[in-house]
Amino acid sequence: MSLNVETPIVSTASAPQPLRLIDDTGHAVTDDAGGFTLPDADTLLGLYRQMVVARRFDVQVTALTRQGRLATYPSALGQEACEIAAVASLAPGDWLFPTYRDSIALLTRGVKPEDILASFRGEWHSGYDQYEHRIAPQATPLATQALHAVGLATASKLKRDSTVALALLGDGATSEGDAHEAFNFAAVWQAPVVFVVQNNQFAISVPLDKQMHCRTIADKAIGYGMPGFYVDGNDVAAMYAVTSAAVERARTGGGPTLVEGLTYRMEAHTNSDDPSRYRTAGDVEVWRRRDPIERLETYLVSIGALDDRVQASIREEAEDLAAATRECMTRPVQVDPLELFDHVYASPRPALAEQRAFLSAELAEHAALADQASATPSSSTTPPSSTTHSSSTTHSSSTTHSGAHA
Amino acid sequence: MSLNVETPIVSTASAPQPLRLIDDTGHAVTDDAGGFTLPDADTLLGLYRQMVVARRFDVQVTALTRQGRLATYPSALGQEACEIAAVASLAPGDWLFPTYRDSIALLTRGVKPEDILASFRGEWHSGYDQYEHRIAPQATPLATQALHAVGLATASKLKRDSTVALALLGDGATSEGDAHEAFNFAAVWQAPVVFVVQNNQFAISVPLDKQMHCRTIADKAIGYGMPGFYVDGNDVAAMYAVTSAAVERARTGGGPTLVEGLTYRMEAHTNSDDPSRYRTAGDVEVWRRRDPIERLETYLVSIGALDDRVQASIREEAEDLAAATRECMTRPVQVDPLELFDHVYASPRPALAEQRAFLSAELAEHAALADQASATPSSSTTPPSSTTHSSSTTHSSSTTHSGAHA
Amino acid sequence: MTLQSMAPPVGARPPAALTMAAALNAAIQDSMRDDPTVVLFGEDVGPLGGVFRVTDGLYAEFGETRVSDSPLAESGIVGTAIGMAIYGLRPVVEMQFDAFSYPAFEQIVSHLAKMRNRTRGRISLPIVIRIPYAGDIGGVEHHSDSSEAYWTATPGLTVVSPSNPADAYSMLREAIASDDPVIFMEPKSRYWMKAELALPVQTAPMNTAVVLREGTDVTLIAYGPTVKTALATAELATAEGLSIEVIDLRSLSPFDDATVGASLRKTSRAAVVHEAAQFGGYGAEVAARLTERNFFHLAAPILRITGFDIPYPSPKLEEYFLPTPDRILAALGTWEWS
Amino acid sequence: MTLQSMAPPVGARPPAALTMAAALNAAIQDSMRDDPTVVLFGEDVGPLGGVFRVTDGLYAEFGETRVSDSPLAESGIVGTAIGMAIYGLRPVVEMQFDAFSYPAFEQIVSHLAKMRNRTRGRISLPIVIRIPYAGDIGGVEHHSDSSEAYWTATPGLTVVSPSNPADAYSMLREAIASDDPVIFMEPKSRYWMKAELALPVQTAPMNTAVVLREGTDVTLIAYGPTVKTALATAELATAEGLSIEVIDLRSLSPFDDATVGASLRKTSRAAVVHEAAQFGGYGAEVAARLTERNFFHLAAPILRITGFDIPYPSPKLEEYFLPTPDRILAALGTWEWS
Ligand SMILES: Cc1ncc(C[n+]2csc(CCOP(=O)(O)OP(=O)(O)O)c2C)c(N)n1
Ligand SMILES: Cc1ncc(C[n+]2csc(CCOP(=O)(O)OP(=O)(O)O)c2C)c(N)n1
Ligand SMILES: [Mg+2]
Ligand SMILES: [Mg+2]
Repeated sequence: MSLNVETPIVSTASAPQPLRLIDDTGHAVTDDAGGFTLPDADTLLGLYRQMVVARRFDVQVTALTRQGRLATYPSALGQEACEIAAVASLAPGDWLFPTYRDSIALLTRGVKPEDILASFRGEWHSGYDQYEHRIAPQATPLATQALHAVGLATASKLKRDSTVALALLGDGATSEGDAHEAFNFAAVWQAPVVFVVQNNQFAISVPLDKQMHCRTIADKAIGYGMPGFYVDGNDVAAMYAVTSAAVERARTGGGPTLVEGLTYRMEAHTNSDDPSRYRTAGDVEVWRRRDPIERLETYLVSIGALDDRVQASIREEAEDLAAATRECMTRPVQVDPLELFDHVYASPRPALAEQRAFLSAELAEHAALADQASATPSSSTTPPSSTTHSSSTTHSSSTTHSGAHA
Repeated sequence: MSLNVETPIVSTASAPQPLRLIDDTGHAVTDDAGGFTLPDADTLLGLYRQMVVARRFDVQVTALTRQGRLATYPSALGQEACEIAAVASLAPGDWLFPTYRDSIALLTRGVKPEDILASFRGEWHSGYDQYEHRIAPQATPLATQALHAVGLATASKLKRDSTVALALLGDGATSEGDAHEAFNFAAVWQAPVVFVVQNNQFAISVPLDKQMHCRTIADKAIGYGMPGFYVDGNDVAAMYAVTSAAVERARTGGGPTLVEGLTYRMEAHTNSDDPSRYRTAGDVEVWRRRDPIERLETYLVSIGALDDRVQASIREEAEDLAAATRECMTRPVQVDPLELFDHVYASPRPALAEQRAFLSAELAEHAALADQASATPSSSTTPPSSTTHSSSTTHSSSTTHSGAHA
Repeated sequence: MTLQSMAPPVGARPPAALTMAAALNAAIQDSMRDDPTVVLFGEDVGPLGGVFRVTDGLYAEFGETRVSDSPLAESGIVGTAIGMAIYGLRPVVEMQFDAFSYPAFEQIVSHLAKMRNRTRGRISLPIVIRIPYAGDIGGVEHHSDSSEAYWTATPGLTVVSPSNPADAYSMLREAIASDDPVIFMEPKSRYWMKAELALPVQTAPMNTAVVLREGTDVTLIAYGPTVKTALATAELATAEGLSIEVIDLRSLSPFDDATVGASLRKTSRAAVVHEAAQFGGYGAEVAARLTERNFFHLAAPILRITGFDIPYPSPKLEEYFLPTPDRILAALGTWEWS
Repeated sequence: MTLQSMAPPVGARPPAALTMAAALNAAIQDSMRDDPTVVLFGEDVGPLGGVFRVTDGLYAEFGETRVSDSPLAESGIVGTAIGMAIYGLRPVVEMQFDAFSYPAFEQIVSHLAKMRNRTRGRISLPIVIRIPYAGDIGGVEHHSDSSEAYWTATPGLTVVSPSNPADAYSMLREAIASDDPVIFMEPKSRYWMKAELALPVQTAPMNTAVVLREGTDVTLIAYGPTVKTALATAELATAEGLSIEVIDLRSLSPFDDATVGASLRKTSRAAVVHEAAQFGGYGAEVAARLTERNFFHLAAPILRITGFDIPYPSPKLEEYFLPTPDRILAALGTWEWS
């Protein structure tokens, strides 16, 4: 007997269609959508507004990065439906565990552009108040944040709170051991957590078929005994319906859920990536036609929920934000070198105090040398790096650094 | 809408019955067994012989460990069907990647008792020739060996060889990130590898329901897009049928398979464990009635394949092995302290040569001091640890160490 | 039992002979009684009470909510502990043996150590990772490693190791109360060492070294399992007319420069003893920083008496690997004594 | 293309200006042409050619069988490489940035480093793990770590780091040919450093240190990214009448005691420079062992000029963290010069 015979446990059916409420062409889906129904027009209009604003922000930041204003920026262009639906499904007290990719989720949750971008501009590793926004730092080590989300959700459950945690993950990140451990801990502990995997079909240059061999990422949920949903990630209506239900399920003691949003990364991985090495313009074009904003726009116009006046107001909001973002990213960066020592430990350490004093003295000496140098411009004994420093230094925010990757 | 509604992707059916060819009471299963058929009587008799011999060995080593002859020994009592079926399904050129639990698999593959037990007796970390037997060292860090198996299998595929790798894993080990990565790499690379998970329902003291929330471990295969089989791990016929088919499938380019054998760890985790803290005698008793050897015996007797003469010959083989094992475990351990430096690097290192010379001098000095001490027995300046040493030292093999765990 | 439940305050108990394992157990128990946000989880820490019984009885007292067996995955254990700490809990987790902390390395180094700095002090991670470490218990491979050099080389971590039951209790309580993540390294060969203790006992602050035995000729620096070895060495040395001052570091990171430096300036000679391999081991930092700061007080180079630069050996060979009093004395004998 | 395919032997090429990245690329290419058992895999090393383009063009030349993008999991990468090596291949794998080697820590420390010893020399693991390390490229968090102390503290590993294109080529070829597992640390800030090279070039053996610049007053010990800094310091120092001998360690484990010791005995003063934090950093081993072996030749304590004991900072702050020539000179100025 050969194992190629189907067994009851393994599903060998080809990948199902992703769950969808509004199709590529902007029409409401009429056939069965797994019991999910279209959100009301007001909700959809709100999501539309957020997506448009988020995209404008994303495009603006990419442009600023190309100008060298930021060290790096991983764009979410094309993934707005996943990002905005995930955030919209959360209550104010819930926690979000985002990655480097998810700046627009932060924006949508109310974090100020300069606070989001502080890390990408190189000011500090995380620039916003995590407790104010209930957003963990944007995680770079892949899949690690999923475990933090499970831990926080479990703490919420132990404390009998109603706080839910939502973790954002990429398709590539699901290959990491930490993703597995997070899914398993969540299921065993029945933690109130939702995992939203944005399957944008690439991990930098590596396409999905070199990442996994299963039909869908949602299929992975079976191995943990939790519900898994395979959703059109460019359909914000479907994403919102599924993630909201998952959040509600978590909140009411139903345990974790895995939601896969099938989408596409329209931009390069980051500014230092060159996608022409691993995909064609044609590949990208296919997905441009499945744009999450356009299809919702078509639908909203068709039902009369979106007119020129509303469009104009949204565009104005987006342009204002873009202008504000430009403005704050051209403002000089303020950093205090001595702050380097301030947050490493809660308990003071004598050795760190010594190092702080050392840097402080060095900065003072450089400042003095610089003064001297400007008095006697031909002085050649000034070490090369002793340009003007002070304990709170102003930089031009343009950077010539290269090779930075998220 | 609530997520409690069933979706097409998540199977919420209760756990299926494990695949079985001979039932608890020793009768051949007549209803559908997933297309698998009972191995012939000769094969079954061979497996029976190996199981009986392996059990005798296991019981003997446990007894020797209680007497302090070994530092530790993780018994596989009750798991003989999984262990022996896995080994029997391999061709001589195939590779086995075992754990600390799988000593009887090594025995069955022809490794000598003293070579298997060298590590548990504390002579060296691995005591057999891995290339001669095509058996990797028994892995202790959980699930790590599964990746080695995938790598070896992939190398075999790249070289267009027909070598298959089989990795043994515990139920607890499947929770580790490495298990996930191994399953995924194997599936993506379509490596000729078979994973046999011995679900003995405990990870030391932790029962299965605190380890995972899915129906079966075999269900996990779905998330990797590979076949998964849920098998009665105390039915050697079923285990052998499934693992043989999986090995054959791997060999002929069909990729990896996950086989779960549902079984029970009858003994303590190791000699230093105390199972009364986490399970009752009654729990164990239930599984004693499902003994893998007894049921096969009943079946073989019922079809006339096993009679007293054969039984006697098997018993004799088992007793001979037990006697030989006792004999070699009471023989003094031979260790050469200077060998400590010989295998750390392929390229010689001056600093290690210095350390080797240091130890050599120290041993010589201690030997000299000991001679002196026996000449002048009241000498109190001899350091406490300077007992007789020589570059090849003989120890009594009894050990008083405690707290050793595999 | 919920997290909010009130337990009787921890009171004084009559003196009793306690092993280090029992002292650690009492420290966790008292911390959990005093602070409802302390939770305990890991592999086999529940009904079994841990493979060394350090968590014995805690599951029975505090129940599943506060004491639980986790799935078998160390990165998962540390990663979820981080999430719990963000939400205000104080997790105490166990790595069953220190080689089994390695799967958690990324969570420890990239998150546990860096979260506070990353968030400009907003997120504290008051987590204790208990790691039974070092050898001399006849353990098979992977059961006798000494991993302290990995943690001490990681800014953001506090790394401590008690050498006796009193410190075990006091330091573990302080570690659990600390707002910094603490790698709490328990010398497994000393789990069965006993002392007469009246709990709750408070010894020197966790971040300080202590002079355990005064001496004038040599400062012998040890921590965890080698403290007993160092004391035995000092005892033996008296016969040879050598006066050894023994320092128990207790805190590996931070390093107590003041206490150790003062001793060194008095004796002008020092040696550090640990089980881990020498190359790149923690002793290198001890020797380097003491030399930097006290060079002109030194009569001889600071010596390192350590394991060899090889993987930890099998039980039958570990006696050749471990630093012994006579090996230490022999090393001290290589100095020119003028 | 199968593993057995024959490629033209590697011949001499005319001199050309090569970056370190290009030299590394050529080393892998030549090794793969010479030895059909060499295979390359990791994250994005295929069609993309690696995020630093070190593997550029190799996928096109050698095809999917020998060059492949793996699933995104570092433990998986190292673990499968181990299995391949057992079967006779010589895998070269990449960790995309060194903080992303941490998920592979257990496979590296518990298996890669120990397999040969465990099996009494029967199983060799001729694996090269390439790790782009250190900072100064404006990288965001986790992209500028220096993890060498973790690897050098691990017996069984060979740890090397080139500082220039010629060594990059020669040492990587030697690493791939080595029967020991090699952690090959590539200083990412030097990927774009150029040199005129006629390949194949063979420099000093991989396990040796070299004196890059002779001097009489101070031995300045550097490796990887700080070699350039040390050379710049020596240049600057001439103006101040200070003669600095610069040593490029090249091999971190093993440490070339002979070469470095000889220099130190000549100058009687030494300092070691690295980017990693000081506490528990690799410089501690350098200082400790040189002091042990050369104490009575020392006129002053060996200094460590390193990063601070903090996590690597953000781009806008890294200039304050990194050792600079003037910081090194200032440190040397703290010695009493008599
Ligand atoms: C542990 C780890 N390994 C490698 C990297 C480098 N890296 C950054 S992003 C990335 C690809 C991630 O792909 P995916 O998870 O699909 O997310 P996406 O970038 O597509 O949103 C890689 C390999 C990392 N950040 N962390
Ligand atoms: C990475 C790692 N973590 C922890 C341990 C300690 N440990 C040894 S065996 C064991 C339980 C393993 O359970 P399972 O995988 O079910 O195998 P079994 O012992 O039941 O055969 C544990 C926790 C280990 N060996 N490796
Ligand atoms: Mg992706
Ligand atoms: Mg088990």
